[in-house]
Amino acid sequence: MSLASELLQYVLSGLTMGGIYALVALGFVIIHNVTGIINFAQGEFVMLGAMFMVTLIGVGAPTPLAIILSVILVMIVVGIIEFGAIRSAKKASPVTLVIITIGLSTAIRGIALLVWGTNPYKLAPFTKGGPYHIGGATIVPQSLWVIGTTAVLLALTLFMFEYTYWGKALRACMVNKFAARLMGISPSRMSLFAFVFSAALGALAGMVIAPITYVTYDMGLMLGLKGFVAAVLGGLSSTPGAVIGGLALGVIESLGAGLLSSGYKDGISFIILLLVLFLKPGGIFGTSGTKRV
Amino acid sequence: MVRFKKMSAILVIVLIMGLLVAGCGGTKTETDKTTAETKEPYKIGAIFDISGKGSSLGIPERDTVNMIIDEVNKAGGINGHQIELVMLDNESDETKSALAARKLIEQGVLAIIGSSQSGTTLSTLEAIQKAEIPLVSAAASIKIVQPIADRKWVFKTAHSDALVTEKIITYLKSKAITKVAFASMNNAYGDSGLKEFTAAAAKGGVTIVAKEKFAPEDTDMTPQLTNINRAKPEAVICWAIPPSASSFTANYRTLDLKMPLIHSHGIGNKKFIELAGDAANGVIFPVGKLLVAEGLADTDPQKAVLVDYAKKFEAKYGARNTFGGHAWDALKVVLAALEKAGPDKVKIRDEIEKTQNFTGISGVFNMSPTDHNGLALDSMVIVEIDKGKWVLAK
Amino acid sequence: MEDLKRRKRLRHSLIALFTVIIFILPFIITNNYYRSVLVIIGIYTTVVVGLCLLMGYAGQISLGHAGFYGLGAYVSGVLTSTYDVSPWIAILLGAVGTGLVAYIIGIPIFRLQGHYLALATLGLGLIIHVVMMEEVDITGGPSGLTKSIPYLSIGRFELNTDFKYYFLVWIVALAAIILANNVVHSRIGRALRSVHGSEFAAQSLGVDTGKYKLQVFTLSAIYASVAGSLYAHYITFISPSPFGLMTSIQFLVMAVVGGLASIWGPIFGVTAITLLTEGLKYIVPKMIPQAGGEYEIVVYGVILVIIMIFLPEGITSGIVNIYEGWRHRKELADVTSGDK
Amino acid sequence: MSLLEISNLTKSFGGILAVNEVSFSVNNGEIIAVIGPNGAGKTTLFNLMTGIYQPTGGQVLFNGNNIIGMSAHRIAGLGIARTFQNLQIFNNMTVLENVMVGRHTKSKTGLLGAIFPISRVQREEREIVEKAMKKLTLVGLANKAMVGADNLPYGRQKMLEISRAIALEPELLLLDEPAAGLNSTETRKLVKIIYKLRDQGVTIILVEHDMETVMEIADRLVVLNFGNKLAEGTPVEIQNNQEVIAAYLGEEDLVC
Repeated sequence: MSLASELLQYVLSGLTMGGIYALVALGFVIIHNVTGIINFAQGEFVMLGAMFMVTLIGVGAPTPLAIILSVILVMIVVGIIEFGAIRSAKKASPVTLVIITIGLSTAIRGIALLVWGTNPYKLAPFTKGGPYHIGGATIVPQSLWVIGTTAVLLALTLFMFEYTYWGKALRACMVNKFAARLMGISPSRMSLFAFVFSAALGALAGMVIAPITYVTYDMGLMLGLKGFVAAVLGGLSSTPGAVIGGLALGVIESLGAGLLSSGYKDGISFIILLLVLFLKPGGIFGTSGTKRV
Repeated sequence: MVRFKKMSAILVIVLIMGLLVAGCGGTKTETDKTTAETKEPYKIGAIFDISGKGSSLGIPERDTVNMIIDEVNKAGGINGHQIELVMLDNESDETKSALAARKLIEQGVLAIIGSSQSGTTLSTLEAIQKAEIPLVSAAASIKIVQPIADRKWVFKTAHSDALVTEKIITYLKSKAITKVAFASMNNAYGDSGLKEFTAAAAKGGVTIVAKEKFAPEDTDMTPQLTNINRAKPEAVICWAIPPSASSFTANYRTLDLKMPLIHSHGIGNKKFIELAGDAANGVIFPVGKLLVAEGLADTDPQKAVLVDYAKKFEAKYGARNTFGGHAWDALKVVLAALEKAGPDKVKIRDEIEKTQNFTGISGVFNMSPTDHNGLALDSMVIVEIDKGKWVLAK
Repeated sequence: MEDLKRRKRLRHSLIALFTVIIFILPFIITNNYYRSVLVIIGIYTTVVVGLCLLMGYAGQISLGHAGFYGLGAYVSGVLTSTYDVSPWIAILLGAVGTGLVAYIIGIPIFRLQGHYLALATLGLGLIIHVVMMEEVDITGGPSGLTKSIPYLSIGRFELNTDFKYYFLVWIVALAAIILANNVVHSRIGRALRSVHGSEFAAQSLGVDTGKYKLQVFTLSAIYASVAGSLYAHYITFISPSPFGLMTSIQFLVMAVVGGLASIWGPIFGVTAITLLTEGLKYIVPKMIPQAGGEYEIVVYGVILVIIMIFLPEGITSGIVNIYEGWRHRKELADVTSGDK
Repeated sequence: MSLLEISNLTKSFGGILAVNEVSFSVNNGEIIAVIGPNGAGKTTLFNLMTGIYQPTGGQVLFNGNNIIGMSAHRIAGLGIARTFQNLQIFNNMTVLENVMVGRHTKSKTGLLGAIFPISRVQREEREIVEKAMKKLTLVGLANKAMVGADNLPYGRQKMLEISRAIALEPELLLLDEPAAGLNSTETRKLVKIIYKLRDQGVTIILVEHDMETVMEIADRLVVLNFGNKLAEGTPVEIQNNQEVIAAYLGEEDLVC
């Protein structure tokens, strides 16, 4: 393999993982924008989506049905959680809410452990067919599914924010909660909507990545962390930022592992992250507003 | 004034908490004194990594131990004494493991088996050595039983990585392979393999042309494999457990690398094959004989024991794996010593050290004052995965 | 100011009383397991006191304190086991070294705000962890230190039992609490609290917020480092795994559950969380036989959520609020009526 | 030489000029009032002078030193104190503690001293309490010293902010609408305090809407309108300035 094709290989690998980080980051951003909460349970939504999918396929459901059902199931679970836990703590400080989401994530993980055990599960790729070779690099079809799904979901999210009533209401909530309430938009309904929407994004991310990564009860931990990093890297309030943050993180990790040191891979991506933050304290897409006294 | 009330409220709570802790201590010792009708039961402790990262080891170990204890007690116990098992989950956490050991010691167990992983075992040793209580670990690292001077009370039943690497080097030599790449999972397991293999390779005349690592939670090892491919090794050795070992293998096949792929004994469970699917075919790895028990020659001294354990375990808990076997060995060694020595910790330890020709799952154990593991090279076999099945490699 | 003096006296006598309780406790509790739980609580308390100072008074979240905790443990562990340095000097070197790292890294980090700062501390902790994993020649890599770490000793007196170690750990923890208490009730503590009240007003009164935040960050890192050293000499074996992100999160949870606004919060938070995890191990198998750690994790998570929903400011203020609910109302009435 | 010299001070927010080329100077011991309709840029002016905003252009000389580019806490250290239009009380502290923070620049205990309070530190602490109590006595809040600041009624919170600011013993005190929300008794009290401070040698700039009070106490007035300086002069001069009257009438129209 020539250096060029090796580089291409690193980038392609990075984009696949980056696509998943991006989807998780998108969930972080939507919830944060609407409710101000950093939802550390976001990774668990991904795990739940993948687990439901594995279970449904296991009992013989056809793939499209399994996808739809899993998304709906995760949305219902998250809806209940939002209603039960987040809403009753709305007035708590941000740190307290963070701890609540940590507690929720622990509980969800524990329940997953009870239901599905510690063993990893496997899911067949969506489409059959051998790996493709592009310029000396190799890519499996499922990676294309991941990248494609990321693109479609980003487009869908942007479309929703731009053109639908719910999307506009969400955006109104992001800009000014008080004014939104005056306009008859209920922030608590929006919070529910944000959580459920993020749950759907997370669930889809889990399903599309399952054939590549296997599904374990604790996969949400790592994905949640990486998604959080990607979200902050992208500015924490920008939807395209989250996606670019996720893709960038994936590619940096892959290049770090390939070109520098696979052991220091995570260290390298965090050093780059810190440098980005020091140079642009508001993230790549962040805006620093002027405070008013 | 407000603050005064605040402070006194806090103080009251502190007092209550203190009393609560003290109270727990009190009631605890009372319940310990439950007397058996006939003979007082022998109390044995176990610590396994039942939840957390090490759970794929800890769960079969727990199941195996429960199974044996049931069996032994139904058969009348040891010397007429029932066995009372106190099993604790250390959640794969070193600090909690250290606490668990102290808890067992306080409950007056005669011996302890566990933990499942090297780190969670090593963190208990301080308390074990001090309390002078025999411990038989199910974990791999050679550090658990060495330096022997500091490990008087500590034994282990899993194959040491040194033994496994030696087996691999012997295999490589038989195939005339001298240039290998080594990829390891970046945790204690992979690290120990890396260190031992580096040492063994230097001795055995094998050059390592590439060393790569991946995190246990990594799912894409393509970058590492790309680097390995560039170094053009004659074989690739991967030191990891599933799922990352499976991901590695799947990526390996996707990139269409042609060299033989050799894994470690960490893939000694069915899950590896399930996850890697077709990619697993052709993978070679050294492991205890349990996986290929039925295929062994009838003259093999272990065959009967292995087949029996495999049958019973699979009837109750699903596919066999070597980790349960480590717990089987640890518990059986302790029970055998207990039978000879009676409820005396010093004598139990001495008996464990004297274990000779003990036919276990991981091999035939011959312990000595300088060897607290007691396994020889012939306790392992090289296994190949063929059409999703384990077979003895030719 | 008589009132002020009385309060100070009260504060001091409370600390004195608490000290007495702490020193009596190991004589009442003869079970070594409970003593060892108390030792761990003492070690964690030291870390969390620093973290509370940082979060409650400087208003800065940290997701990287396990890194500092680990730095202390590793400096102590490596220097004493590999280089035969005196343990006490090693603890000191660990504290100074960790303080320096925190200070130098803190300069750019504290230019960040809110979630960005949280992420930066998370990254810092993670980088420290990666170094522990990768610098195999020094740290022994993921399998941990090769040689065992010696016990601490005072002259010939070796601190080799839970009972003896208990006193060392709690003397350090009490010192940590008292010194933190000093800081809270000093010019610096006031300045930090004022930043909490109104950052603009604080600045307009000459409070250099960045400087004090950085100083408290450094102090809290030193606390964590000392606690880490104590951990290393207690367990006598260390590997990177207890110093990862999960531990940082655990410290954070302890701090918030205990309550950030009081110097007593850490003791409550650490005790509650430690007793919860250890207690669940005892209770859950009694209620559900054959249950493993799975149930404990679920219950732990649920209880955590419930505590935070019902006591959003932590156990300490929760208790205090309930206790003096009526008093507060009365006081308020006094103030407003006195004004008319 | 004048104590404060502002020249061509400009601040724009995203293209909108909040303060445009404003220049004036303040002499030692003067009371200056800055007036103007809502949104004229008065508070922005204060924020520029105290380092909370960085200006787009111009300079501010305090005792001959350019303080532009300095951080807010350094400017405070030079001797400029202020109050806020929207109260910025430390609600998490007692009344006394609020004022004690005001002594920050006049004390020097560092982190080490805070950790280990040797006698010098304790002495300083006592001194801080004494001085803070004196300032509280000045505004009549001494008997509320131990009360949580958030429990004070609005008028008293305003007094608290003033006493906190003067605890800094500033050369220059900036008061942002000190009389807003006060009843007439309280306003009389405020005027007395301001005179007392002036007698102690403090130079005062205040932003105020209460024209009666302004005209009574100010030596000179600066009038701002849409970020521009409209006029400057004694109360009598301003009262007769046609432009000023027009600006104010315009605003009245808008309000109605």
